[in-house]
Amino acid sequence: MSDSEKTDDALLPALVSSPDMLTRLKDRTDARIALGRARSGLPTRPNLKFELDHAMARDAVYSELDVEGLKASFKSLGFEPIVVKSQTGDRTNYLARPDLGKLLDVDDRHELETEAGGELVILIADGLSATAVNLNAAATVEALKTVCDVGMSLVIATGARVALGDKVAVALSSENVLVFIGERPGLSAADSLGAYFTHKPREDTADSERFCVSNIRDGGLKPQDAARKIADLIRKAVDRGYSGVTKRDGPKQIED
Amino acid sequence: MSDSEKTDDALLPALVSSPDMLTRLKDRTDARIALGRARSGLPTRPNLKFELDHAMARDAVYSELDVEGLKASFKSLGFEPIVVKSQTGDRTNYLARPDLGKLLDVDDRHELETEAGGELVILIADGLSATAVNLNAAATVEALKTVCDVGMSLVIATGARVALGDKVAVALSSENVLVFIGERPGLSAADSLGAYFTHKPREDTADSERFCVSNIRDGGLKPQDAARKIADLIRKAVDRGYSGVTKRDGPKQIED
Amino acid sequence: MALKTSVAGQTWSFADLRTLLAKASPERSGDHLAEIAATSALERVAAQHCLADMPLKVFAGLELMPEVDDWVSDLIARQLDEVAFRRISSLTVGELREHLLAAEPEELERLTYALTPEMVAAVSKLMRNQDLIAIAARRKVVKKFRSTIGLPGRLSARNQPNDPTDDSFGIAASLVDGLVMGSGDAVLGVNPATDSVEDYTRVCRILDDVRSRYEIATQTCCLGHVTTAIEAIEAGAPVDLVFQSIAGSAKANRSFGVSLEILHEAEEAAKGLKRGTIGADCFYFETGQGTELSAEAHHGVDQQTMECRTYAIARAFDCLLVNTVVGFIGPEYLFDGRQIIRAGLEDHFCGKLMGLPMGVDVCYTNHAEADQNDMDVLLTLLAAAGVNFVITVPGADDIMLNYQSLSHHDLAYARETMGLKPAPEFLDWMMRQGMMDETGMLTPAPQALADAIDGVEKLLEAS
Amino acid sequence: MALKTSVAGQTWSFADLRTLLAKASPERSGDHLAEIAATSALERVAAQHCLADMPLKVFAGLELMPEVDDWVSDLIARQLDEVAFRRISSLTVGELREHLLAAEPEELERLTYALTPEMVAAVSKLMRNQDLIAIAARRKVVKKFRSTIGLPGRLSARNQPNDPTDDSFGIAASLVDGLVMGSGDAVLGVNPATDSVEDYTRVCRILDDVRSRYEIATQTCCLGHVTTAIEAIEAGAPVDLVFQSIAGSAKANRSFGVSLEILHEAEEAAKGLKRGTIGADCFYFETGQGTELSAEAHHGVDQQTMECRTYAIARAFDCLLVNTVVGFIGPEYLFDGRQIIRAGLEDHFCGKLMGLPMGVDVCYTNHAEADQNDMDVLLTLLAAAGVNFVITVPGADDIMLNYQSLSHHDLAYARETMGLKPAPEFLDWMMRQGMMDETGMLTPAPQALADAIDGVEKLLEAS
Ligand code: B12
Ligand code: B12
Repeated sequence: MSDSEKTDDALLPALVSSPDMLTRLKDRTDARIALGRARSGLPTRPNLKFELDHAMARDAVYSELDVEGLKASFKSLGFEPIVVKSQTGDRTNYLARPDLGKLLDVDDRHELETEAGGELVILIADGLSATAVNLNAAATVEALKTVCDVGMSLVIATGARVALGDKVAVALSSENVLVFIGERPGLSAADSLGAYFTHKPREDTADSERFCVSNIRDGGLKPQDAARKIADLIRKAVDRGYSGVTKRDGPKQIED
Repeated sequence: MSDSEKTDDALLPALVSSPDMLTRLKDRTDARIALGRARSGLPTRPNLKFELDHAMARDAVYSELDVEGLKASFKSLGFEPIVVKSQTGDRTNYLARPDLGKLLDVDDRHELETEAGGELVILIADGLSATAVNLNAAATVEALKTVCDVGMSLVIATGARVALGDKVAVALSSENVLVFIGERPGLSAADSLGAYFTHKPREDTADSERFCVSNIRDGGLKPQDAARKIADLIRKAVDRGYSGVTKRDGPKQIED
Repeated sequence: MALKTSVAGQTWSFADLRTLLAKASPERSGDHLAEIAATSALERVAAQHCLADMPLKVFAGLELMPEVDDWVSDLIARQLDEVAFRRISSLTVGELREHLLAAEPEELERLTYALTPEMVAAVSKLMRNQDLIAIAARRKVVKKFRSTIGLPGRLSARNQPNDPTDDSFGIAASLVDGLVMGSGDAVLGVNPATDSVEDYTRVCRILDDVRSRYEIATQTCCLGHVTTAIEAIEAGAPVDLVFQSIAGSAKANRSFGVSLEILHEAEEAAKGLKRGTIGADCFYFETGQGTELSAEAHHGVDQQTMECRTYAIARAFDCLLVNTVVGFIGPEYLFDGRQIIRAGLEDHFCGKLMGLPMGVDVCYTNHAEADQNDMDVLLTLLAAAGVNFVITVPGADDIMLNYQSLSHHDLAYARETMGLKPAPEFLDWMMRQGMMDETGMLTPAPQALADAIDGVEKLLEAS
Repeated sequence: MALKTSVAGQTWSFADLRTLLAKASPERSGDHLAEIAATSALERVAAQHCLADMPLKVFAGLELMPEVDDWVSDLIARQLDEVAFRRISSLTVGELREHLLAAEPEELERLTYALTPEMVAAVSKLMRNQDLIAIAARRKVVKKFRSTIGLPGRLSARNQPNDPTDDSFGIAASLVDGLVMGSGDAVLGVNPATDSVEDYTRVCRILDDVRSRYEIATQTCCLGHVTTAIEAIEAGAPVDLVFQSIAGSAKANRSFGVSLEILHEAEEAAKGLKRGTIGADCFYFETGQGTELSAEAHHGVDQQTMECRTYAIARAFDCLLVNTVVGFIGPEYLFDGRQIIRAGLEDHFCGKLMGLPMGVDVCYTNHAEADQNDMDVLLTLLAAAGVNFVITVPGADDIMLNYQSLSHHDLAYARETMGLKPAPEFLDWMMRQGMMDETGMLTPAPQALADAIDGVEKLLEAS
């Protein structure tokens, strides 16, 4: 080295970048592709990005349902939302006790029993990401109204698991329940909404007796597209007389 | 196999036992020697024994000083014990905050400042195993009285670390402090007492300025033997004018 | 049969065997949720003492949950090889642990059907993590379809190019990202976001097109429901492996929409296609502690014992891959990194002992107390234990299932640091592409594949 | 130098470099105790971002604690090799991480004195556990006295036959128990319960008698205070290795009764005895995160950075062994198994990078939230990372120091499962005794040694 300040270039970080084609495809997927590598290690930048996203996703788990905002939105869509809660209490207990997240608060249940749910009950539930619900629930329900013309009523629930929908529907004596629920927040998307439809729900409906449409959000399945899928599934279930894969589940196939 | 109920002996657990000589020595040490092995694994029985001892050692960490019992014992040895506490509060906080375990409760300090400690202050401190203190402190102090005839006063402290002794001695304006403290409980012995002697203690005495005699208990260094050692160290310190390895620590050797 | 023991000066008794098994389990949140866990360290140790002294005979022909009529229990009873069992019938559970620690690989293999799921669960509860690793490392299970999975010195991976809308480009891009890093020798497998036969078939085609166009020595799989797979096969979809999630009780399987008949139907359908070149192991199962409790179908049995019962179903089929998705569901079953690590080692050990080609999805969710460091730990331990395969996704982020699995980088790390190679057929392929050297190290210039993968774009545009 | 960064839409600033280093540290209880830890995950990530962008130049000639006059700092400044540093001086800390990940062993070795402790600490804070393992595995440090420690494919151990009263029989019995299991190739080393020159000398003699009588290819050490060692050497004790605990600041070392001069004096004294046969590396150091804070001598620096500063002292000497006693002190510095595992991997990595023959005492105390499973995990990870040696005691129970270290069984587990052998000279000895085969596996009949060890009893009775 002549210039003592000069760095030997061969010693600079030996990063291996991903093939060009992958780099080009980067725009077309949210997946963390084409990160390059330092031998087999993840380069520093994407590694730090991951840590940051993880810190934020963990915050999303503790996000809260904007009950007032949601009520207002749904009122403007023509609903008279009822607000209920599960038996979990606080967020930490919600995470630890999924069993309680499937049970209606006793007072709320009594209240519901005095109401009528109509043909289809829609349950708006925080689940594992209230953010997902705050952002996507109203848009999806709005879109659904345009492609599905059955009588709907709407309930908002906190501390909820999917199976809370069954209890709500039973209390409201409704034959169909559609649960919109915040899916667990991912590293890249904390706003993903799940929809679970159950025909003839019982207190002990199995998950195999439901339909599911998931990943509803702008970067995933768009609310409009989701609404169309859901409407198709509702029709299918009502036509066949059951939702889910229950047909395969009848006494003939399952010995137990 | 002719008898279908008979087990092929070659298939019984292939335990490898330790050499005879080790098995013979087993009585002469508390160490877990001659456990045998299953290939390289620990046989089931000693493995379970370990788990059990671990569960019990963890309980010992949370054992409490029998203050009343100790007071009575020391009174019968002719002391008028004063009881003080550190600034740690409960046991969990004691474990997390050794800094506070080295500080005297403010009221207790004021109280001590009104007393005189005499030539040697003995501090009886729970440390990490109150059990050790409950079992061995009185016997050791009793033995010490027979081999060391200086004027002694005695303080009992809860939530204490070794360095609390310095604060106690300073408050009592004493030139010598001897701390008996529960050593952390081991798997085999939860009753091991440590003794730390400091000549001319200051608020910021370094550990290199103390003497230590450890493992005082029946299965370790017997209280009588410990008392003799301690008495020797006290004499040595007073003769030399310092305790610990401080000589090597003077300005000549240490640059800092 | 007295379920009693005297430990630390107290007498401890346990109502029945499932209670004892639950109390003897290393701590995990799911057993607390089910209210069957030991309530103190001392009670757990006491239960382990009691369990260690139980003769294995008690477990042969055992009715763990006598009050329910359960086809998984029936299957377990049918699977026991009485002759093989006789050889070890005089042992206690504690002695079985020692026997397994000392056993050579051949003996471990001989024991496969001498052991019931409950025996395996019981002995695992007395095992240290190191026991789980050491014994599993000696129990090799090798299976074949187009590549050979499970050979000594190898570590394979499922390349999992999931996409939130099953977008063809998204899947292809993610797939190639993993191939460049050496992931995919176990399977190229997509979880479809939707569950229609059409989407299922489309996903199968994308995967099969890429695989056959570039002659990749591996197999593909769309992880839809098994009933969808059957319909798709009838309709002509190119299905290599059929997939299903399974669980340890009849009730839990019903909540998954699964019966033994449907599984057999699916296996036959897949075998009928004769797509395997070097083998016909064509089932891919997924399992994981907690699913039974989640479906309220655990019948008071602890989640780890339930998991072992699940393996009885898997070993009734010719499976290439059995994957325990260990940290997938959430903290209500496995609270933190430590519990996930323990469960991952248990599942791998128990599955291997029962003769299954075990892989582990080393993973966690954002609501659990875990992070990448915990996954590094579990991955490294499993590599030491000789796991057949792991799951990898771009940057460890599954953008559809919303959880963190391993990254393709993690796979490369484990292979290099532990000196492990991909499946031999896949390694050959990687070397032909100039993407790996013969030791399984990635070459510095994956650009070598750029031309070829450029074609993927065209391929997709054409389809 | 602005210590600022913008992350997640917020601006984060840090008072000075030691604050930044502390905030960027993976979580541990000691930094919370010192009130210097990050208070949220987000703050930690922000600090890591900021640290990643720091040019290495900032660290060269750095005054980390400008307000104190500290001989450790002076030593660090003297050690920096300016020429070697120039080659990497344009890198940031984040780029250094990538450079280390990609570097071949030769390059890692070249960097030894280009890196200061603070640079090493900084880069380790950006490392995943897997990075710490992968890079350490490529950084071999080989040292010699009577055996060769640190060769690839080897795992050595200190046989630690401590006794609560330094009883000669107790020490000998414990010693032999470990030898039969293959422990002792790193050193036969006793922590004396007492600290008198007489006891020190007696312990040295027991160890040396057994070693020389049976011609064991290893070295011995009595771990008394270094000043005691000097006196004992003068008085003619058979001292192979001199020992001392050291720490990362002048004040902490003073509380240990240690200065640089005393250490040099001890090294010279030991070297003067010329007892090494194949090498003269004769110092044995122990370290461990938290000692500085415990002596109130951390000067606001986080405990992991302080630990790296300690390594600067160690590398000023010809040491055979440097041992981080990682979980030794208690939960106030490393709260649970997870923090102990992380710290163990960090210390091993940082020490190796600085050119030290690192071993780890894989251990915990009964007041910490840890158990044997955590130790199995750390041991296995360290074996993968190529640790030079570990510490083993009978049944994992140190009956004098009152903590749990590894058992001799654990060593045998790790060697067998990871395919590692003892130091070559010691392996030869074990084979000659019929206690090991050439792969390093224990033979089924250690009784072979029974005759020989019978002699130990006589030996002791005679002495
Ligand atoms: C967690 C999860 C599971 C867990 C559920 C256990 C639990 N306690 O959470 C397990 C591992 C058991 C599981 C199993 C299956 N799952 Co799943 N699962 C998910 C996941 C990742 C998150 C769900 C979530 O966040 N729910 C929100 C929380 C708040 O609700 P919860 O009340 O706590 O949990 C309930 C629901 O998650 C429900 N559930 C979970 N999966 C499925 C699948 C179907 C078809 C239904 C109706 C309900 C259902 O079961 C839980 C307990 O009641 C989603 C992906 C996503 N991004 O959402 C896939 C997802 C919902 N699952 C899917 C599938 C296909 C399955 C399986 C059918 C796979 C198989 N071939 O066997 C099985 C069987 C499901 C069943 N019938 O029970 C698909 C559904 C596709 C579709 N549109 O129909 C999804 C979208 C992922 C995918 N593409 O593979 N799953
Ligand atoms: C923990 C421990 C340490 C820790 C202390 C840090 C801490 N925060 O706890 C560390 C690793 C730093 C340490 C270092 C050393 N220790 Co030490 N240590 C112990 C141990 C295992 C437990 C002590 C205990 O339970 N204390 C009770 C609690 C409640 O007290 P504490 O206030 O929380 O802790 C204080 C004391 O432990 C004290 N301390 C710890 N070691 C020593 C050693 C001496 C000589 C003195 C005076 C004080 C002292 O320092 C702590 C902080 O103020 C004992 C073994 C035993 N069975 O007791 C050996 C022991 C006390 N240590 C011993 C020795 C020799 C040393 C060293 C001198 C080793 C060396 N050659 O460098 C160094 C330096 C000590 C010093 N001058 O500071 C010997 C003492 C022998 C003797 N009779 O003089 C013992 C008995 C073990 C042994 N045989 O090796 N030690």
